[in-house]
Amino acid sequence: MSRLSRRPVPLVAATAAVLLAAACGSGSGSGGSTSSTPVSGGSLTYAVDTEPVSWDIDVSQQDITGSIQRNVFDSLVFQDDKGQFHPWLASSWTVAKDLRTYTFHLRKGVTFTDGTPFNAQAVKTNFDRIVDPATTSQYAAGLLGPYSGTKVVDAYTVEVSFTKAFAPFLQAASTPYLGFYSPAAIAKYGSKLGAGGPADVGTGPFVFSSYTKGQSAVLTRNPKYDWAPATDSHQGPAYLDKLTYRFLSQDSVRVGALRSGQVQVAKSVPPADVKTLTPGSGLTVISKQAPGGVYNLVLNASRGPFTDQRVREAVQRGINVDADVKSVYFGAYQRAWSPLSPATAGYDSALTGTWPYDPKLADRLLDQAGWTARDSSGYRTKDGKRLSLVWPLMPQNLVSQQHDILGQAVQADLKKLGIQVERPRQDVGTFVKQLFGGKDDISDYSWARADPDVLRLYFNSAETPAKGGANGTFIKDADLDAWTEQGQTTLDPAARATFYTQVQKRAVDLSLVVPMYVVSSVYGASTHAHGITADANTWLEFHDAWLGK
Amino acid sequence: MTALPTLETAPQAPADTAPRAGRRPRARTLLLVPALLFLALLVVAAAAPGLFTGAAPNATHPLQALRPPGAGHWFGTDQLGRDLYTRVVYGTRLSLLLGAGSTALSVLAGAALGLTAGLGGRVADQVLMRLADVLLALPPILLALLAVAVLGSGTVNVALAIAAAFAPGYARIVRAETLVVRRSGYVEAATTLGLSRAALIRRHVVPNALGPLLVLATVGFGSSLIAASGLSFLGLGPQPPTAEWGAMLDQGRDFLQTAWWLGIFPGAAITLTALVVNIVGRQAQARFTRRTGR
Amino acid sequence: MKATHLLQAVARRVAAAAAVLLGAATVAFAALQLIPGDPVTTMLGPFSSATPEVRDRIRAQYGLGEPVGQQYLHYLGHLLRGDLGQSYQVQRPVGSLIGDQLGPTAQLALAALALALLLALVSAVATAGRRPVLRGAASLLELLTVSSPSYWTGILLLTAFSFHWQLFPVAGAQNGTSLVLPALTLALPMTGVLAQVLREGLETALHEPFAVTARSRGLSSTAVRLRHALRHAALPLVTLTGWLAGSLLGGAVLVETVFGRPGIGALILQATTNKDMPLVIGLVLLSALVFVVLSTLVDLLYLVIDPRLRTDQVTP
Amino acid sequence: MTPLLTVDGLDVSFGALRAVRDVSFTLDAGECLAVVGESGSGKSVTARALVGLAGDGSRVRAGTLEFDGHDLTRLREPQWRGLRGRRVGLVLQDALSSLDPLRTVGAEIAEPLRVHGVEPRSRRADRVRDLLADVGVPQPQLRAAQYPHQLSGGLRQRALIASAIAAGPDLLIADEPTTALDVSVQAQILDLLDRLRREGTALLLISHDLSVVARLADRVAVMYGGRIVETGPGRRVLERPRHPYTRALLDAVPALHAKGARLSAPTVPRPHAGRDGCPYAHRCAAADEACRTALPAVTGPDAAVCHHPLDGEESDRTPQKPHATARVAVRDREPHVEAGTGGSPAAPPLLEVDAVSKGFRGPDGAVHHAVREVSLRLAAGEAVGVVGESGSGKTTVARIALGLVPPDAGQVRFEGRPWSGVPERQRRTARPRIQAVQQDPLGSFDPRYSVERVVGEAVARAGVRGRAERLARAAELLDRVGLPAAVLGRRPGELSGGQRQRVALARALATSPGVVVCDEPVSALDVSVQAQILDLLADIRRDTGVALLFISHDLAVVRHVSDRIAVMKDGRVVESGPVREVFDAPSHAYTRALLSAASPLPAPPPAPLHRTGPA
Repeated sequence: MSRLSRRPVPLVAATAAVLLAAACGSGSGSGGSTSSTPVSGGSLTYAVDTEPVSWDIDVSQQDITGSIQRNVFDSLVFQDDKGQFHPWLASSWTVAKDLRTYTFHLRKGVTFTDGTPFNAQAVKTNFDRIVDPATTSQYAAGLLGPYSGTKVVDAYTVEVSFTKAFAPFLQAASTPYLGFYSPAAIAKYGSKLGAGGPADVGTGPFVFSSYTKGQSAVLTRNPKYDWAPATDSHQGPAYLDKLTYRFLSQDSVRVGALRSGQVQVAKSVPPADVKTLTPGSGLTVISKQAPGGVYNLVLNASRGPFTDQRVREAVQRGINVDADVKSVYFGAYQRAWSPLSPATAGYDSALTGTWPYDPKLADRLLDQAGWTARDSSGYRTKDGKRLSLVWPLMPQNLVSQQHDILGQAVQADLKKLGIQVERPRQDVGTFVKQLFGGKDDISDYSWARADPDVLRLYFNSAETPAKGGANGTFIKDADLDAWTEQGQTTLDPAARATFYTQVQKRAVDLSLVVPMYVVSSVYGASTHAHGITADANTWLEFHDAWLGK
Repeated sequence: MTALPTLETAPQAPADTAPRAGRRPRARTLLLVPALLFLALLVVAAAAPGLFTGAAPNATHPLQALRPPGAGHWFGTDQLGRDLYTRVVYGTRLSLLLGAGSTALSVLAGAALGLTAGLGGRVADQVLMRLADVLLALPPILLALLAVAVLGSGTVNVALAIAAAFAPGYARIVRAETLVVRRSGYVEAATTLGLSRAALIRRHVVPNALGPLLVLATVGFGSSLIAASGLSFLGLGPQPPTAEWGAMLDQGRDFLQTAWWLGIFPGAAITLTALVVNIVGRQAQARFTRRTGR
Repeated sequence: MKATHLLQAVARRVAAAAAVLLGAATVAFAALQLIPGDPVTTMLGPFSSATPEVRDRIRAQYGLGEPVGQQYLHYLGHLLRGDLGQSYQVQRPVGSLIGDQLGPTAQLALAALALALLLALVSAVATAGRRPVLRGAASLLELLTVSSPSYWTGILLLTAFSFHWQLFPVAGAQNGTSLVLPALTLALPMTGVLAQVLREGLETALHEPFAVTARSRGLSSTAVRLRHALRHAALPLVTLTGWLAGSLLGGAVLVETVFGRPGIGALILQATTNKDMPLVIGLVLLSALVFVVLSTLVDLLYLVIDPRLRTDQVTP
Repeated sequence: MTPLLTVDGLDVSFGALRAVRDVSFTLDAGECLAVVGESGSGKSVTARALVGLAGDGSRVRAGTLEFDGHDLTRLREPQWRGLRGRRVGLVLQDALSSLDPLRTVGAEIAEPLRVHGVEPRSRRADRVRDLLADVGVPQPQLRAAQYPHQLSGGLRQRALIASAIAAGPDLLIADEPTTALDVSVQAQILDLLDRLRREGTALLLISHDLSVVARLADRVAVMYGGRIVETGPGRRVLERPRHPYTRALLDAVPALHAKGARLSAPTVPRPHAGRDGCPYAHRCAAADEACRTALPAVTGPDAAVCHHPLDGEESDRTPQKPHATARVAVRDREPHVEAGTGGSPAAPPLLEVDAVSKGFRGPDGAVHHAVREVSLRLAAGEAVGVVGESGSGKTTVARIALGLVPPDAGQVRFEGRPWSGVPERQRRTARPRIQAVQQDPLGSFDPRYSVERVVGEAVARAGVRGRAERLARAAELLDRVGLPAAVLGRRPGELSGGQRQRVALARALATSPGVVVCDEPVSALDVSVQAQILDLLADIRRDTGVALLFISHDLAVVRHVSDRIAVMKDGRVVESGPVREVFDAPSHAYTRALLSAASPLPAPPPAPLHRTGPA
């Protein structure tokens, strides 16, 4: 069941951006109205849909771990949702020309909640722990990339070095996965940090007070907190006394809890419920588009009928994306025109409206491609072979219910054109084998990343799924390869925008993808909860949150 | 899922009074005819759903999405504007097939294993029954989930999984029944007539040992149906957009507060079907008990 | 029963329990071997970019390269030491994973069991041997509960009592009130079966000569039910309850899903859908253990209830 | 003096079924009234109606139903409860199921004391002990703490009586108190009841066996079809029955008749009577139109409700003269039944059972020796009876003889060839020549089979080919056992007990066997049906010359059928010989005890017996 175990899956879930960030982005979070003056105190309960497997930020690769621990752990720098970096635990920094050394000047007077000071040694202890193989880091070590070491220059100055140029480091340093444990806690608890609870000592606005497995995690205010990023709307300690996370995996249950007032905020509100969350009901919606790749149907151009571009185009034009997305998601998600999210730099808004639903065109294209005959079930055939496409369902624990239903809408659209879509259920092993081997005709995924470089993963011929990429099109196109590689080599935003705009256009023109909708994080909140905003990762921030009457 | 144990033991009238007729509550008998009629209707719907609805089960009409029940759409429409009544009708086939198929499979397997254990030697008996012990120690749904893990999901595999989960229970019953029959007076009487062992087994042991099983299977059908829909409900069933009640219920679950009909009707279909099957099964059991005096 | 007989009986019981557990472990291990695909791929998930070296290291770490026989022996060896191994998916010891989830499920199962017994008792005692209309109505109601899939009952209850009337909290395992609806959902189908067996048992007992004898001593009809018939009806009930209690673990899979509760049921579903075999084996063993414990309890209860089983000698 | 109990015009119906119709009688303190009738006659319903427990769905009406001045028809449930146990005690048959098996004997006996508050809690244990001692249970302290299954049948029945009389009732209703008991124990229980009566308790005794209760009862009421058809003093009814039914009932008792005499009247189907007619009319030879339309008025306390009473006619009971000759003294060691008197002396024995023994392992691991060194011989055309109480090993002997159970020691020969110790394959061809009739015929029929298939299977075994031929032969066999061919299409479950036994007999005869082993073939039947079956067996023996091995616990039945007899006790044959010799001059103490206990005549209490082992 999809909603039971939402494991982190980079392809479908929103993970932190790892590459260079550039400006841009749209759709900022709309918290509850902030018309009145914030008041301190109160307890807020937030229902999330997943529960961390490990709470250790140095170990876990999970979205949920980062998003909760964000409240407990601060980072060196802060990235706003336009992709710009601001001082946080580091009051300033310099980057060497060769992008191999980063020097941070740390803020003074910051203390961990166990009373020990935050200093250069703490940074070194934490980073060194991450790269230690004994830590078995699943994600943070990757964020440190070609890390070679940290040098304590003085008590409040550190130098982080890499064996080769490592541009993404600032962005990485802004994530909670490179946040800081109290060295005393690391010494004392070590591998037990993953169990959560008071052992997890950080510098953040909240203290991790308790954790009940399967039920809830309770954070309480850090009264000494006085080092929030300047972009926050207030300095000093958080307003809330207590912040409780409850783990409610069932959509209906989570929304029900929100509606009945058991929780004040709920993550991942199902689209069907979005329109019912009205201020009249005392509830509101916080929605934020995720950067990166939108939810695309990826057409495998290397195999079967899809080797013929006319068939791909017929599919692209024969799916009523507008109507399907609207009816499945009730307007909660915006339909997509480009494989790239509008919240990403380099998004090509010119693609909007360029490939509208046109079943007549699709029919003509299929006729031209030679799929003219029909069999008894009404499907097109050529040389006695039915026009049939395989689009496996992801293993049920990875697929979301709505994708399943959206898929049924697509099936119905294509059936009208005489195309059969088969959706076998596969176990993980078979699924992976088929996907890696390019044996599927259609695959479907989004890929969250705050950088247009994500397009390289989608369309560069080297980035096959078997190699950790996302190129399910299996296309080998010289232009796409060249542009996606050139985009990596420059930091000039204008130049990058040119490359990536070309990529988007070409991908759509070659009908390699059918962009469906822009992935958004949708939260429901009580109108009494104020000051809640979504950050660049689309995670909710609670430092500024307060409860009104 | 709960398999119904044999519940029918005719209450005994005080010795000598003998007014047994009329002791049985009439409610069940009263319900038998409607239950049979409904069952017949279900079978017809499974065989020829087109008789009950003119619409196509998978035709989407995005403009008519989530219409509440009313004229035109008796059970309302789903997210994609598909007519729910049509989907429930078309779902009959697969839901019944899943229930009937898995019951048939489990009964066949159970009968084969039970007879082998009951008629084979000590070794066969010991090996099979210890295995049955182990399998019976696990909840059927766990066995079914395990079987799905091994076999993969999908319609046929779900049926196999349910069959695997219920077969040990049937095997046990058949084996016990076989032993009872082997020691029965009529087998002894047939032995006394000098019938060969093969004839004894063929004519008396097998039919009598399997008799109660067939009746139990009627009731077991209800359990299989519920269990199979349960696996569909958990997302392990047939591939979309196939209409199947459990899968439809699963989809409807997200709309409890916005479109209640999506959850109500498929669930009601499962319940009602299980109910009529159980009513018929109980009657069959009661009749069987009365007829054979067991 | 003589002491030696008692010892023998205990020894037999322990041996049988061990056999069932060993069998369960073996069945689970066999299932593990039958799972298609590379366990390492299963372990890492479809989107892992792990290199072949990493995969080999993992394979070695779990001993997956060894011959099957050797793996089996190792596996049994670990089991004997109480080591259930590490979950593939979560990378935590299976024992602690299960231990963490046992509490909520035990709560749910016990509450459901108690509720089911109570409801069944009330229904059966009140209607056994009464007017056919009453009896038929109760019987139909029970048949209905038996025929309602728990995943549907749960949804209905949730919609009515939590969403609509807001009488009970929607979710979680926070406190007593949040237990009511899931426990009721799990209890209802059981109630139907139990009440039917109990009623049949009561009616059988009430028509036994000893019940007539008891009435002839001046006992009221209710007193006969409670003092005499109930104990007789309890015998089949105990067996059935034991069996149903074992299947509660299975029922929890669906109920915990519907109500979004944590617990063993949710774990079973996760483990099987993720093919997290060490965890699956752990859960299989847990189920078998529960079964063994329950059947022992049932046998003991039988001894307590039925003196005929305690002694089999006529002492002239 | 007003009687303790007055019943006038009692009617009990279950829906449309009128179980008891217009029953009237009175009972005084210290008096014993026996109500006698076969199953379905309404006697038990009558008894239970007197304590307000006629059963679910019953409707009780009566002109007068008065107990010690209380109008029972007006009692409400709480008042009934005050009466039950306190003023009226009820004893049912089969104490094993009439005492709650899950409670101690003491708790059961104490229950009326507790319910009626007769004794304070502290003194109940003492009282229970006294009661047990009073009804003749040794070691009362120990027994009170035991459970019913730990007691022998006789002790159980005593305990049940103790619980019924615990609160000192004035009236004791005993419904078939001795039916499930062995004859010797039966006598003791009757004596206990007799003593209670003499001590002043009114006794209403319900029984199907006229001969058993007649010796105890001051008066007898014979019931048939829900009506009392005759009442009168016990001895008078026994010796000069006035109602044809009573007469038939007495005629059917084998013990009262010469060996070989016909026990049943010829069965000529007659039309059933109307609603108000005589219920016995369809079985009565004297019935005419008057009988079918209305019953005569009841003429008094000693009368038959009959248009054609058999006034003053003696029952054709022939007194038995003792024979002191030719008896075979039997030592325990080598009890042989000599070949003999019934069959041709020269004929080689068909079936020889030679010193067979058989033991079974009990659940506790101990071996129970069911049969020890038993030898029997059966010649062609001969009938040998094996008699003994339950548990004496008779059935095991029958099964060994049938080749169904291999003996541990000794051997069996059939038709001169080894029958035991050979593979089943070798026995198979001879099996059709030795057939069986079981006590429970229903259990011996495949529940899926119709009568046609049941008999047809045996007919096919006899080599009859072709469906039509088999059908014809089956019909012929049914005719032979007195069943119409219409029965062929029915299932055994739909037949009455007597009809089932006839079908079993037809099947046994289908293969024209030389030997039929009958294991308690009539013990589950009402006495009049039993009579018919015994007559039928006699006819068949005469017509076909088949040899019978006849096993029964009922001495009279065995005597009636057999040429020679073997008495079994604890797995051994303790005495054997020609039937007349054994009966007239029993040599073994056990045989004598059996004989005296089974005596149908009012007789002095028998000498105390040693217990004969677990029932």
